[in-house]
This record gives sequence, structure tokens and C-alpha cells, in this order.
Amino acid sequence: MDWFPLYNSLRIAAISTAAVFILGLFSAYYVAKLPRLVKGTLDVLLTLPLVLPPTVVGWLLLLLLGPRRPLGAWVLEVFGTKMVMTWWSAVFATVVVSFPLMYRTARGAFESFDTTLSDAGRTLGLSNTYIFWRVRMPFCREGILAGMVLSFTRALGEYGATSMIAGYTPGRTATISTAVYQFWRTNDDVSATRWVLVNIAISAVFLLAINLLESRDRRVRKGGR
Amino acid sequence: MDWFPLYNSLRIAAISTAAVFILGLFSAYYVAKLPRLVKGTLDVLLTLPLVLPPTVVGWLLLLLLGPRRPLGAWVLEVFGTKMVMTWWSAVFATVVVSFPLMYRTARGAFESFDTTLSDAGRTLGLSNTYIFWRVRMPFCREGILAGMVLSFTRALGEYGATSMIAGYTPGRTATISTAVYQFWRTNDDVSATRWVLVNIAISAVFLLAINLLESRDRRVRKGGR
Amino acid sequence: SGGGSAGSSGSAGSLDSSQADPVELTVFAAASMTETIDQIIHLYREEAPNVTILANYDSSGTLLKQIREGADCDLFISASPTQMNALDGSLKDDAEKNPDGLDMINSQTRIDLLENKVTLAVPKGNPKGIGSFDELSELLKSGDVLLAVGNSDVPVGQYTLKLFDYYGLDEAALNGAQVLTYGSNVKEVTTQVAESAVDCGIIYATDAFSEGLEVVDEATQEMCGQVIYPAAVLRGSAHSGEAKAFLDYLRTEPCAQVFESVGFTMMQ
Amino acid sequence: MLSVDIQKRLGDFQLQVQFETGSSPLALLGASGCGKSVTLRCIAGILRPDEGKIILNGRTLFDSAGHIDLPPQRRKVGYLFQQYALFPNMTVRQNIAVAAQKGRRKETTAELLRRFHLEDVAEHRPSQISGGQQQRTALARILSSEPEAILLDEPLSALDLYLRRQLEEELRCALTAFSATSVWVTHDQGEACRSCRQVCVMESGAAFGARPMEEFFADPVSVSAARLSGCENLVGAVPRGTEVEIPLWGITLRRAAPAAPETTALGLRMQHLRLAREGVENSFACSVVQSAPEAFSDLLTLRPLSAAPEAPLLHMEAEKGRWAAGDLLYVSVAPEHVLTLR
Amino acid sequence: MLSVDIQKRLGDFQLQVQFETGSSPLALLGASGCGKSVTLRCIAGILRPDEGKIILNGRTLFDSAGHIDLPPQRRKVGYLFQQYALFPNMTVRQNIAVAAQKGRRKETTAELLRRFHLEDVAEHRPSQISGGQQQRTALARILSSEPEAILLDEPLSALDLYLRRQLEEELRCALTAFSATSVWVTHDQGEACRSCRQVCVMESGAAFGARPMEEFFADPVSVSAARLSGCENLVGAVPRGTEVEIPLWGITLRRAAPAAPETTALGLRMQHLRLAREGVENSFACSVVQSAPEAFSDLLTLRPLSAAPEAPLLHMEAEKGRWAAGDLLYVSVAPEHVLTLR
Ligand SMILES: Nc1ncnc2c1ncn2[C@@H]1O[C@H](COP(=O)(O)OP(=O)(O)OP(=O)(O)O)[C@@H](O)[C@H]1O
Ligand SMILES: Nc1ncnc2c1ncn2[C@@H]1O[C@H](COP(=O)(O)OP(=O)(O)OP(=O)(O)O)[C@@H](O)[C@H]1O
Ligand code: MOO
Ligand SMILES: [Mg+2]
Ligand SMILES: [Mg+2]
Repeated sequence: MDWFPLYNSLRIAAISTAAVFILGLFSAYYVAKLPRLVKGTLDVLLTLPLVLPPTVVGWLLLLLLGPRRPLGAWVLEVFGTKMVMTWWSAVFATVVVSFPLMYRTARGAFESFDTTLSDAGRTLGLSNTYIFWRVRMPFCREGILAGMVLSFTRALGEYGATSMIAGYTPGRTATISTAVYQFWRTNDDVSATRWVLVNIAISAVFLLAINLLESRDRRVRKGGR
Repeated sequence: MDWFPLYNSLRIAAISTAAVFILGLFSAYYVAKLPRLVKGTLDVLLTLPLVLPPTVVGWLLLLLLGPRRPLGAWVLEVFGTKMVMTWWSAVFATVVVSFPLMYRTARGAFESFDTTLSDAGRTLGLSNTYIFWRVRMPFCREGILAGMVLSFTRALGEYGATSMIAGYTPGRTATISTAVYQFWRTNDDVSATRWVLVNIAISAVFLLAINLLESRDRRVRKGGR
Repeated sequence: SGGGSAGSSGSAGSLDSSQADPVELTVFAAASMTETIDQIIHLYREEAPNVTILANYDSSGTLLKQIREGADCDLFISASPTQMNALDGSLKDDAEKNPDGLDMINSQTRIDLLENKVTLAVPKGNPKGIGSFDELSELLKSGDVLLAVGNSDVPVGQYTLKLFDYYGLDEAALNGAQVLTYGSNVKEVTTQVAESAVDCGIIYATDAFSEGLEVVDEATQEMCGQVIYPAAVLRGSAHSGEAKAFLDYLRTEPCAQVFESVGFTMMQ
Repeated sequence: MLSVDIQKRLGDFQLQVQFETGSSPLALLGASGCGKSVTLRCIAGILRPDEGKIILNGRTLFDSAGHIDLPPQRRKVGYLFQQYALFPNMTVRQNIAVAAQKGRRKETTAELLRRFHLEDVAEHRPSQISGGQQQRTALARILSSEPEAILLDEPLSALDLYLRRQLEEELRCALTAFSATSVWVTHDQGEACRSCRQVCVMESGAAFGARPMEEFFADPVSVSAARLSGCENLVGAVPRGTEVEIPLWGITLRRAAPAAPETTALGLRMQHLRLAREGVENSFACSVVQSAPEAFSDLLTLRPLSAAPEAPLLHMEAEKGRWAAGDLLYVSVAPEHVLTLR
Repeated sequence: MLSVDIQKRLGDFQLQVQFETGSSPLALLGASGCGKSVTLRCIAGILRPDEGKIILNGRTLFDSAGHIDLPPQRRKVGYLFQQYALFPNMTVRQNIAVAAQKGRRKETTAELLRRFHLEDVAEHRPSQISGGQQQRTALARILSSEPEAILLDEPLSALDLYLRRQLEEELRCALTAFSATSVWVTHDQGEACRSCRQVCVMESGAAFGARPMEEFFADPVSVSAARLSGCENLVGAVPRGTEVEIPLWGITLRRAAPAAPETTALGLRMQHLRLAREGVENSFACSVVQSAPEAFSDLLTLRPLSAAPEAPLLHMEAEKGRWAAGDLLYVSVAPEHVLTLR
């Protein structure tokens, strides 16, 4: 069995989860502070990838990043590499597709944050950055973990946009889910099932790790004010 | 322009959001109370639809509900109707695909609930049901609204599993996203774009409504204990 | 990729491959060819050990989109002339066949590689008792059937439209009668047939074969024309010689065996 | 009639509580962190004791041996949380109405709003009212559920003096009117004394039985109980028949009765100390260390002249403005006011 | 030097506060819900006043005219929140260390843990400690940030009496040591009086200037201020030269000085009332309505014999156990203790 899709999927999911974590968190934080109308508009834009069929999302990405389009041409010129049909092209797809999950969940969590805590931090002279990472984040931990679980598993399961922008080339751009899809499509149910199980195993490990993180500090949070 | 996909998508998304709301909420509530190991296992199972390509999810549903399979055969026998290729078959697809989003987000919200409040309710003689709906739910409002936004928009954007189990029959099972996909596939970019815009408009309305709900009570929550 | 030998562009067709520089070829092939091309890549490894073939499989429409947007591709095998035409510079002036006036394939290398058959497949036991395309057209007219077809982007979909024309059926009217359901890919259509979700489906012989479906009729040439899989080397290919060599290899006897084993017919 | 006899372990904190109380309020008096809130939580059914029994008016609420553990809803025990626990999504009125009996919800609520001076903020949410208003809302909410027993976790701590007096009186009346069993957690002996006839002293997790309030003040028995009863001056002592020696201060005081042999300390209440002339019985010389102003008197900190350097200082109240640091004076205490403690 | 002059509207609550205070603590005294916490929040920079100026030690923290509004971090104002606001994810030690100066974080923290008796729970999280322990942690945390001004929102309300005394003293010392400006919100005049030399009285959102503490007790000026100063007996009155008439009680009392013509009420402090014989100056006859026990005395509720039925009753303390309902007695008050109020 060729384990390349596993390796490839893991690196794609990891990079994209990290990216989505940062992007989602900051968008959520800054958007929550904006006036209601701007917020509403941004919300729609940022949740958009969720309402489009992933294949269409992939196509739009192709239109944006393809080497014949300005951005892709520039990257090709400067870095000498195409932004499509490489393993890391898939990262664009998974980031766009799973971003709304992190964004929304983080926003929900941030909005239930007890601002007295950040007020207290500010009067104690703690910087906003410190308060963000050491007070707000731990307080919103459950929501943010939920967002990470959703984005990681979504990244792992994403195939529509991925196969559009990165293609399915065994050994180069194949991921677990495009492999699952192709094997399933060509009636190789054994291989398809095998890769489904691999995907499940990865998510299981990830989910259990998250569960441990969650329960470690649950008790502590209750009534802690 | 034939507005059927709009009508169909709306009813599917509405029914599925309602179903996912109930299912996700209760799973989250009861799973959160279970011992850690069982919880971990259920978590994996309930988050599964997220790691599978939607087309594969649709295929699994077809294998489950198809008229040649036990369940489908039984329904065909008793109710005289196939469970596939009808407009409401799509509900199965959207429920399965968007369930993890509601489940995870609700679980995150529930876990940051301040149990002193439910303790207070219980000592006041309020039933657990009352406390669930009138104390816990409003308290976890932001997280749950985030979950609803995610599931609704996901239901609206779902096409892989839907097209597998409900097909794309104009006027009968076509939804906005299967329409977008079909038009886009057949290079009818004008129609595709038109339906994309419709989808965006619906989500915009929905998101704005949710935003209003959120901000109405935000202030009230802060430091309210 | 294997661009270490920058000056190799001119040295075409050096078949004395054992000493040649290692080369990577990217082949874009219609998804319906996944199994066969995979096998042939295996075979070709003995034929030309210095050539590594990377295949990218998807529906021909997606492949066309990817090529058009500049994806690296040396050899394109489409499941229908439509996608190939859209890239063929010799058809530049034919607005219908090549709407964007693209010139991305090397027209001299274009060949018709394979032929497939349009078939009528039914679920096990054939619950509706449909025996032929003629019977199907009657049922379609009476509105008492649910037929799965590919959309016009799934190559078989275009042949299905021709079939409707042959029987004097109007697609719009059929849509009005709600007897058609469009699949977004072949697997979807075959599964829906296999699971009895629909009464019958129009698919390629190869798809019916791999899914093990019961085929009750096969379209003749006058009903919908020939189903042709064209292939061509891309203009931008850095290894056009090696690509051409592989294309030639596809027409040899060992490959023909592979193709015919799943129901394709070799074109002469 | 509430009878409690429970044990509960929480981390390295061990609770062992045992008391009975009738229809008059019981004061649960103890230092910060001694386990008062945990005890109330066990009675209300929010925490599950490890072992023991809780019986209210003949109903067994909890019995580890009999595997009985009523849910909080069926215990009919009202609990005023130390941090209010108001429902943030409801107005003050709704918070109160939520627990009231269906039939006369409206009247009960209106009546309680009036009684607790909450009419002006009835339509506000908990986050929009002040700390005191929040606490009054929580109180009103409990009364609206008409419980058989009421547990008050420092019900008056967030109120200003004037409201506190009023509410204390209100509460006393309410408790009498409902004739409900009640446990009143407090660290204010004044409050305890005015409102409760019985007191149960809690010391680092342990409480054994209730005592009448007067007895508690007259003979607190232990040093920590004396502290809780408001006794300001505590110092190590050695019993010598009807006298007690205070080695740290280098003096001996006479008692009305012989001191128990277990005596290890001695307590002198500020209000029992008198300025005296030299030679008066039980008098000793002190120098003024500090004089701090109270509203209508000065609080003197004194050092007995013969005291060791590490000895605790003596506190007493005196008429305003007469003393400065370094002044010399004599202090006396009546023999019946010399408290011997363990 | 902290100078505050701000206005702020919150819903239908209007705040208008103006005071100055030096290095000695200022007591902000006011009834529940009068706006004390809102005022502190404005000073700390958490709420933005609508208009006005806040200046601390010459630094302008806020000036609506000059468009200055320093962020809380740069104000160097420590704020003890009424509900602690401890970081739930950190231990007690971390909560304290977080605000300490980098260089000597460890020593500062250890010192504060010791000073506030928190060593035993240093590794606990806020949810695992008692209410009092939480409040002490919050206090220690503020001191560790070494602010220029400290705002204390009822710093002692959750402590038991013994710890309260100790901490009050600690706090007084700490405030003196840091020589920081501090504002001490409280509703306990005892606390205010012991710890602060200046007092600013707040009444339904309005506060105008600070006064020396003695002056405030000697002449509270308004009825509500008198209430806050702990004056238990307040009754409507009419000035008549050096006398005041109390129509509701049907009596007239003599004053040391002529009463201001604006006088509308009269205050009699419990500790200024004496049992007297008939005919003594400023004495009047009362009947005992109720006698409630205090720890070392009884609290008598009296009705002046000539009082109207709706008249307020009179409260006074008397020796324990001597009085029963219905008894008749005479009460007198010295002319200098008759407070006239508006
Ligand atoms: N969940 C917990 N885990 C471990 N220890 C706990 C927990 N909850 C409380 N404790 C400990 O139990 C002890 C008693 O706490 P409790 O809240 O009953 O104190 P209290 O008597 O109410 O004090 P206060 O008057 O300050 O509110 C404290 O020392 C506290 O640290
Ligand atoms: N966000 C808000 N919206 C509307 N009104 C508010 C808001 N916050 C406070 N108030 C009102 O402002 C008034 C002052 O509140 P504040 O918390 O300052 O009272 P306080 O003097 O601190 O009382 P306590 O001693 O009871 O804590 C209250 O009447 C309250 O109802
Ligand atoms: O292999 Mo195709 O292009 O999906 O028929
Ligand atoms: Mg407590
Ligand atoms: Mg306040």
C-alpha cells in the first residue's frame, strides 16, 4: 500500500488548520468589534465558502491562482512555481473551505466572553495581546477547540475544491479523500474503504486528543469567577 | 427563470436545520455527560460525516435507503414510496452532512455553561426541561446560533450527497446548489452565477437575522452574574 | 519536476531510453480510463524505465478547465472530442467547437484513440421491464419512467442528447415531465441504477461493465454517432518527444488488450 | 426540623458536619474557607456527600446507607447563592416569577418586588442592576419558590448598612412567616445573633452540633469560636485554679469560677475592658501603642507593661481624643468576663 | 492627587460625580444602586464618561474637551472588582504573579501570598477556593501591579469578621506604604471611618465633593447622608429657632445652635439616646414596642407616647434583659446631638 496520501493529507490538514486557526481567530476577534452593518456584510462574505459547492470554490480558486491569471503569473515569474496542481495548492482549497467553520465558532465563543475579565486585565496593565492569548483564549477554549476540530476534520475530508485545484495525481497530489473518491469511483471498494478507515483513525486520534484537552480544564472553569 | 430550486432549497434547508438543531442539541447535551471514553468514541462517530467526501456520504445513504436495501424496501412496502430521488431525500443528505457542525458547536457552548445557574434553577424546583430551554439555551445562545448558521449554510451549499441521493431533476429535486453545479458543469456560467447570487442572498438574509438576534442580547449577558 | 536537462527539448523520440535522462510525463486522462491507464503505466515502466508517468484523473470537463488555466500537462486523453476540440488550434475559426480560440494542443499529434459504446443499463431484475431504446422512448413519451443521464459535461450526456434527437424527444419537454435526472458524474448514474433508485440509465459500456450492470441495449452509430476518445500532446509540453512516444505506445497490442478487457474498442 | 450528618471529601479538604435545627433560624458561623458553602450545597442537593444522612421535616433528602438522594427539585430547599446565580437572560421580574406558584404568580411577584424595593428595576436584566439589587433579586426569587427550608449564603454581605438593617428585618419576618427551617451562613456575629437563636460553629471543615446563641457568646469554648464571636483579644494562658496566668503578658487574672484544666488560651472582649485606677482587682498597666479613630470613639492598641516583645497587643475602645501613643493607663476586667478557651 | 469631574448616562440612570482626593484614602459612601461602581469604572477607563475630566497626579486620564482617553493599561489605576474577576484558568499564584513587575515577580508574589494568607491555596484555581479567598486573591493581584491609584469596590464584604479586621488593617498599611491615592467604595461607615479621612457621599448618581470624615459624622446635612453615617432614627421636623418641632411625635427638642431654616428632618443616633428621668432636658416618654437581643445588649423599639399612628418608631440600645413590650420609659438626648437635616 502506498502511504503517500496519508502523508500528504496530514501535512495539508496540519498547515491548513494552523492557518485557519490564526485567520479565523483574528477575523472573529476584529469582526466582533465592528459596527453591526459592516459586521453583517463581512459575516456573509466570510461564511460564503460554505454555501458554494466545493467544486465551484475550487474553480474560483483556479481562476484566481492559475498561472495565466495575474496573481498566478506573478508568483510564477518571481518564484518560478505554479500555484496549482502541486501538493500545497490543496492548502488553499482546504483553508478556504474550512475557514468559515473556525471563524463562526470562534466568534460564538468570543461573544460569550465575560468582558469583566479583560477589563480586569487591562486595569492591571496587561497588554491586549497578553489578555487575548492568556485570558480570552483559555476562557473561550471549548468553543475554539470545537472550531479546530471542525476545520481539521473538514480539511481532512475536503475533496471537491482540492481535486479541482490540485488534481489527483497519485504520489504527488493525491490526498486521502481524493484517493477515497477515485477508488470509490473506479469501484475499488477495498482501497476506498481502507482509506476511509485511515481517515477515521486520524480524526479519532485528533478528537481524542482534543477531548483530553477539554476535560483537563473543564472542572476548573466552572464557577471560577 | 424557474424558481423551483429556490423553493426546494429553502424547504430542505429549513427542515434540515430544524432537525439538526434538535438532534445536535440533544446529542451534545447527553454526550457531554458521558464518561470520557464513551464520549470520545461517540465524538468520532458523530463527527464522521465531516471527513468523508460528500459524494461518498450520499453513496452510503443510497446503500442504506435505496429501495433494494432492507430499510428502503420496508418503507416502499408500507408507505408505497421510495426514499430516494424525491425532494425530501435531500433532507437526509443535508442532515447527515451538517449534523457534525451543530453537534460540535453546541457541545463547545454547553461545556462553557456556568453550572451554578442550573444548580440555582434546580433548587428553585424548576424542571430539568425548563432549565435546559430557558436557562442553559439562552446562556449558550451565541454558540448555538453559530452552530445554526453553520448548519443552515452548509445545508444550503450541500450538493455532493444531495445529488447522489435525490438526483437532479429540474422541477422535482433540483436545489440551488445542484443547479449551480449543473449549470457550471455545462458551461452555462450566467445561470450558475445567478443561482450563486441567490444562494448568497439567502445566506445574507439568514446571517443578518442571526446577527440581530445575537446583538440584541449581547449587552445583557455581560457580567450578568 | 525533471527539468534538469534543459536542452532536451529538441531531442525528439530517442527510444534508446535506457541511458536517457529521467523524465516525468504528466498525463491528464478522463476518469473513465483510471483503471486502464494505471495498468498501462505499469507496463510502460519496462518499456521506458527513464520515464515516470504521473496521471491526473478527473472528468474530462474538469481536466479541460485545469489545462485551460495553465496546469502542467504533456498528454491529454479526453472522453469526447468536445474537450479536445476546445483546445485544438486547427479549429480556431470554428466558434462552436473551439469557442475561446485556444491553441494548446499539438494538432499533428491528435489521434482518435478509443471507441466506447452508449448503452442502456437497468437495475438487477429490470423492474420496469425495459428491453430497448425504442421501448424507453415510448415510456419517456408517456412520462412513466425515471431515467438517469449524465449532464452535457459528462461525455455520455452529449450522446444521450443525440439519442433524444434521434427519437424526436425534446429535452425541455422531458424535463417538464420530470422523467430525467442528471448525474454529476458517471459513478452517480451507475450507483443510482444499481440501487434501483432510477428505472434505467444511459451510460457507457465500460461503466456498465465495471459496475457489473445489466445492459439491455446498445446504441447504433446512426442513433448517436461514434463515441470517440481523442488524445493529443500539449503544445507547452517540455517533453513532447517522450509524450508522443507514450501516445504511440498506447496503440500497441499490450495496451489494446488492456483497453478491450473493460469494453473499449481500439480505433484504427 | 432539619437534621444533617454528612461527610464529604473535596481534594484535600475534608468536611464533617453534624447538626439539627428546628423552626428558628440556625446561624452557621465560620471563617473564610472553612466549608460553609460546601455544607449548604450538600443540603441543597447540588453536591453529593460521600456519606451520611440529611432529613428535612421527616423526609429523607439523602441517605448514603439507604441509597436515597432526592434531586434538588424535590428537596424544597431554597438556596441563596453567594454569587447570586441570577438568570442573565431574564429581567428581575422574570427571575422572581419563574419560581412562583403557577396560580398566583403575578401577585406573588408584585408583592416580592415591592417588599424588596425592586419595583424600579423590575424590567432590568441582572447585568443592569447593582450588586445589592442583584442580591435582593436572588432573595426574592427564593422566597417566591416557597421552600420548606431556606439556606442563606451570606445574604446581606453586599448591602449597604441601611438596606441591610431593613432587609435583615424583612428576612427575619419572612422566615418567621413561612415558619421555614433556615440556615444562615454568615461571618458577622451581630447578624447571627439578631436573627438566629441557635448557632453552629464550623472550623476547618468540622462542625458538631448547634448551641443556643447566648451560651455561645458566654462560653465560646475554643479560640476560633471566640474569634468568631467577636472576641478581639486572645492570648495564650495557663490555668491556675481560679486564676489564669498569661505568661506572654506577665500577669495573672482572677476568674469567677475555676478554669478548666484543658485551658490553653484566654479571651478578653473589648467591651468588657475598663479603664481603671491602679490596684483595682484584675487590673494591669499598659502603654498606648496606637490610637485609631472610630466614628464615636477611639480604638486603642495597648501593650501590657510587663509583656514580652512578641506578645499580642491588647485592643480596647475608649472615649474619643483623650489618648496618644506612649501614654500609660490601667485596664481592668471583671472576673466573670475572663473567658478561658482551648 | 485624583480629581474627578464627570457625567455619564446609562439608560435612565444619570451619573454626575465631582470630587478631589489626595494621598489619604477617600471613602465613597452611597446606598445600593447609587452609582458607586459606575464611578469607579469610569475612573479605571472601563466605561467612557460622556463628559468631564479625570486627572491623576497631574496626568490627564480623560478629558472630553481635549479628546484624551487613556486606555486602562496606561492609567495605572488598580481596580478591585465587586465580583473579583479572577482569571479562571490561572492558579491563585499565577493570578497574582501575572501583574507583578518582571524582575521581582517571584518575591512580590510570595510576599503577597503570605500577607493575604493565601499560601495554602496558592496552587488552587479560583473555582476551588472560597469566596473570601477569592477576594483576597483579587486584592493581592491589584497590589502586585503597583498602581498609582487603587479603587476598591467593597473590598471586605465577603470576609469574616476576624479576617476583615486583619485585612482592613493590612490594606490600610498597604495603602499608606504605596502612598497611592485610593478610593474605597463601601456601605459600612465603620470601615469608611477607620480607613479614610475624607468621605464623598453619593446619592442616586450625584456626588459633589469630599468632606472630612469628622464633619460628615457631626453634620451629615441630608437625610440620606445621615442614614449612610449610621443614624438610625430619622423623622420629619420643623425648625423653630434653637428648637425643632417633631409634629409626628408631638414633641419639641432643643438644639445647641439655631436650626437652619431649610431643615425638614431630624436625626437621632442610637448611641446618643440615654435613658432618663422625667423632666430632664430634651427628654420624652416612650413605650417599649419590642425588645430584640443583641450580643451584649438589647435593641429596643420605642413609640413616643404622643406619636401619631403612622409615625416612625425610635430605636435605641439598652442593657440586656431589663425591658419587655409595654414598659414605659423616658429617653433624653443632649442638645448638641440633635442633628438637623434637609
Ligand atoms: N471543587 C473544589 N475542589 C477542591 N477544593 C474545594 C472545591 N470547592 C471548595 N473547595 C475547598 O473547600 C473549602 C471550603 O470552601 P467553601 O466555599 O465551603 O468555604 P466557605 O466557608 O463558604 O468560605 P467563604 O466564607 O469565604 O465563602 C475551601 O478551602 C476550598 O478551597
Ligand atoms: N449597563 C447598564 N445599563 C443601564 N443601567 C445600568 C447599567 N449598569 C448599571 N446601571 C444602573 O446604574 C445604577 C448604578 O449602578 P452601580 O453598579 O454603580 O451601583 P452601586 O452604587 O455600585 O451599588 P451596589 O452597592 O449595590 O453595588 C443602578 O441603578 C443600575 O441599575
Ligand atoms: O471519464 Mo468522464 O470524462 O467523467 O466520462
Ligand atoms: Mg462561601
Ligand atoms: Mg457596586
